[in-house]
Amino acid sequence: MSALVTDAVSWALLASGSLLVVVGALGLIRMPDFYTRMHAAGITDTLGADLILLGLMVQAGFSLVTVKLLLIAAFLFFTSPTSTHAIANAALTAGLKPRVAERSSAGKGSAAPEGGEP
Amino acid sequence: MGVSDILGLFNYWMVIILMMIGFYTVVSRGNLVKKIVGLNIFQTSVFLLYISMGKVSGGTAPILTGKPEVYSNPLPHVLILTAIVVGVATTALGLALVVRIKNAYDTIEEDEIQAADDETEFGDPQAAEDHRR
Amino acid sequence: MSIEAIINIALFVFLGLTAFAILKLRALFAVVMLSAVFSLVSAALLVHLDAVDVAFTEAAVGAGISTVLMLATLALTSRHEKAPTRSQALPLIVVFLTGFALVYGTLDMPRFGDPQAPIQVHVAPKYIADTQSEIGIPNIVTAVLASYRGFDTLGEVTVIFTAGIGVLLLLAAFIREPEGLRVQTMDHHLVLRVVTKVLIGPILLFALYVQFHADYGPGGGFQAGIIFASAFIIYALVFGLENARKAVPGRAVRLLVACGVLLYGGVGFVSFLFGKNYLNYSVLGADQVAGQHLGILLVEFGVGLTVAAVMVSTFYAFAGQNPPIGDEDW
Amino acid sequence: MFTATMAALLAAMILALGRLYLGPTLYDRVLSANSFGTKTVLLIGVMGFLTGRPDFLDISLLYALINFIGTIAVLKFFRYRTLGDRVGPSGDRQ
Repeated sequence: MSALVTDAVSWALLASGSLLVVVGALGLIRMPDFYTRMHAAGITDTLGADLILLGLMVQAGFSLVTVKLLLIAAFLFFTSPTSTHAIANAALTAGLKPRVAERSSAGKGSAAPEGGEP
Repeated sequence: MGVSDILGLFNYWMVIILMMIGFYTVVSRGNLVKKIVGLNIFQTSVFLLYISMGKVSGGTAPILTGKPEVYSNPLPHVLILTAIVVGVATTALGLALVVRIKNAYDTIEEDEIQAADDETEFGDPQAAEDHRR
Repeated sequence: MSIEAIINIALFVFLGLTAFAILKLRALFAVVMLSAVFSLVSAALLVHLDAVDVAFTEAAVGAGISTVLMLATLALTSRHEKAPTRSQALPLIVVFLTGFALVYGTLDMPRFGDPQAPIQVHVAPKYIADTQSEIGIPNIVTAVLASYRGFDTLGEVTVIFTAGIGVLLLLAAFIREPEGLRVQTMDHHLVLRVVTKVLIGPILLFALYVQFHADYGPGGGFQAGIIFASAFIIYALVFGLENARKAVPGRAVRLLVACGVLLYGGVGFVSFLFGKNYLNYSVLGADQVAGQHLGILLVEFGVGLTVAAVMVSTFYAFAGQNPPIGDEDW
Repeated sequence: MFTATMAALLAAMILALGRLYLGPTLYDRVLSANSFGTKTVLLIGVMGFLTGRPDFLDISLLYALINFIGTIAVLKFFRYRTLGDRVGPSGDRQ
């Protein structure tokens, strides 16, 4: 019985984590400009990764494997938002403008990426 | 040739494709950094060839578990493990050479380096062209 | 088709796509990013093919050091590749001919995973069967690396040592200090500084774990050395090269490059003195297994020392090159 | 279930790879390379469970720790055009 419960819990966690990861990746490819893409990839990646790792932890039970998974989750929890923050900061200081709706910005064409590569 | 043959040789074919992409990058691109990246692709394909050959189907990693198991061949692992670190050390050496070439020639494109060499040796590119004929 | 076969195919296709993208793109920065991804995928593939020790090494190299070195080179040279001027036909023909010859050659090869393939029936069964009784450690790869084929590994360490000296000779003598440049570190990045400070401790601890746990799990001197170096490199990146040089002076690192090789060679020499063959560790302890344990520990430590020192001094040499990239190359 | 997670991760990886190839700005490339790294961490973890020998998480742990270095190096490179300390007058982009 309890095996069934742990399986159900871990499957639910894995499924929601996988869903988030896929949705984030879709956002990464479909969103219109850099900042929205970062929004899609950065946030869902952190939560999705931790959910998947949590699902694996439930599956592993109490063992060294769980400790390692916990460490991975902890490090991802710190480094992933930090890198996203650092990338956003770098893009902003380099002068990459977020794309905004037409009516709120007087000057059109602000979507042109300045820091872009030829 | 059946499906099992194709699956059984798929790894080797992919290794060859990777190897050829790396090879083509090295011979056709003039940029020295790109050449080194191509060389790294070539190198990785060789690593994968060795490791693919060492894999036993149904096997597991060669770390003894105490239970009777089938283990994959540890020997290619040893060779490739050291090769990777040697590879990064030699890549560093190659990159250092690229940096020095940039200092000396102010370019890292093969054609321009060749042209600069011709100019110092023969005076002008046309003379070098004649000399080669 | 089993799930294993599907993962295998998927990862190989990823590798192919990445390699093709590297060939096509001319922005060298994108090429460097793609080569980092290439190495990530190949590490996943190596885990899948049971080569966990190799995957560990590839992971340690690909995630940090090689990207950093490539970027350092781009910072000193150029960021764009010029369009090819020559005809591409001849290289293409050569590549296709070679490729077809190699594919023809594979048709006679034993099929993937065949347990009766020649490679599986010669030396490997002996190593797998005897490691437990002769060396007494579970990780066969470490046993073969450090003990059975210790000579090979000594050779590899010497190659790394030589490559490190080569880099230093090429670059260290040419550090130029032009006037009018100002010191710039990532001082304003508070988040980055704090997170880096938190991370460096665990990275060093993990490197020690990898170094000394190699008898029981994947790991060893090669991997640990690179992880150690990564910790120092991340410090130098965020807190500045000057501060890193204060913490780990360049002279000390250069000394350690030689010390590692010396330790490895010295262990072999000690077994000489006991009247055994070079690098036969059995005489180092009370019995064979204890001697092997001690020998492997010392040798792996020597490897780790050399690898870490070579990587750190290589990074110092690259990052210490001063002329920043010119505007026309940016 | 591990199979489904694996499929999701592989799909996400190919999408990230697409963004890495397409660009268009270099920050997009850094972002997708970083996201690709996270997915590889998960892939290696799930792969261990799939093959029933999950004691090789050390590799994932290693990625989780040092995937960060690449990102920092890239950002430093773009901000200061060097990985060392000194920045020339032309390299100051603030």
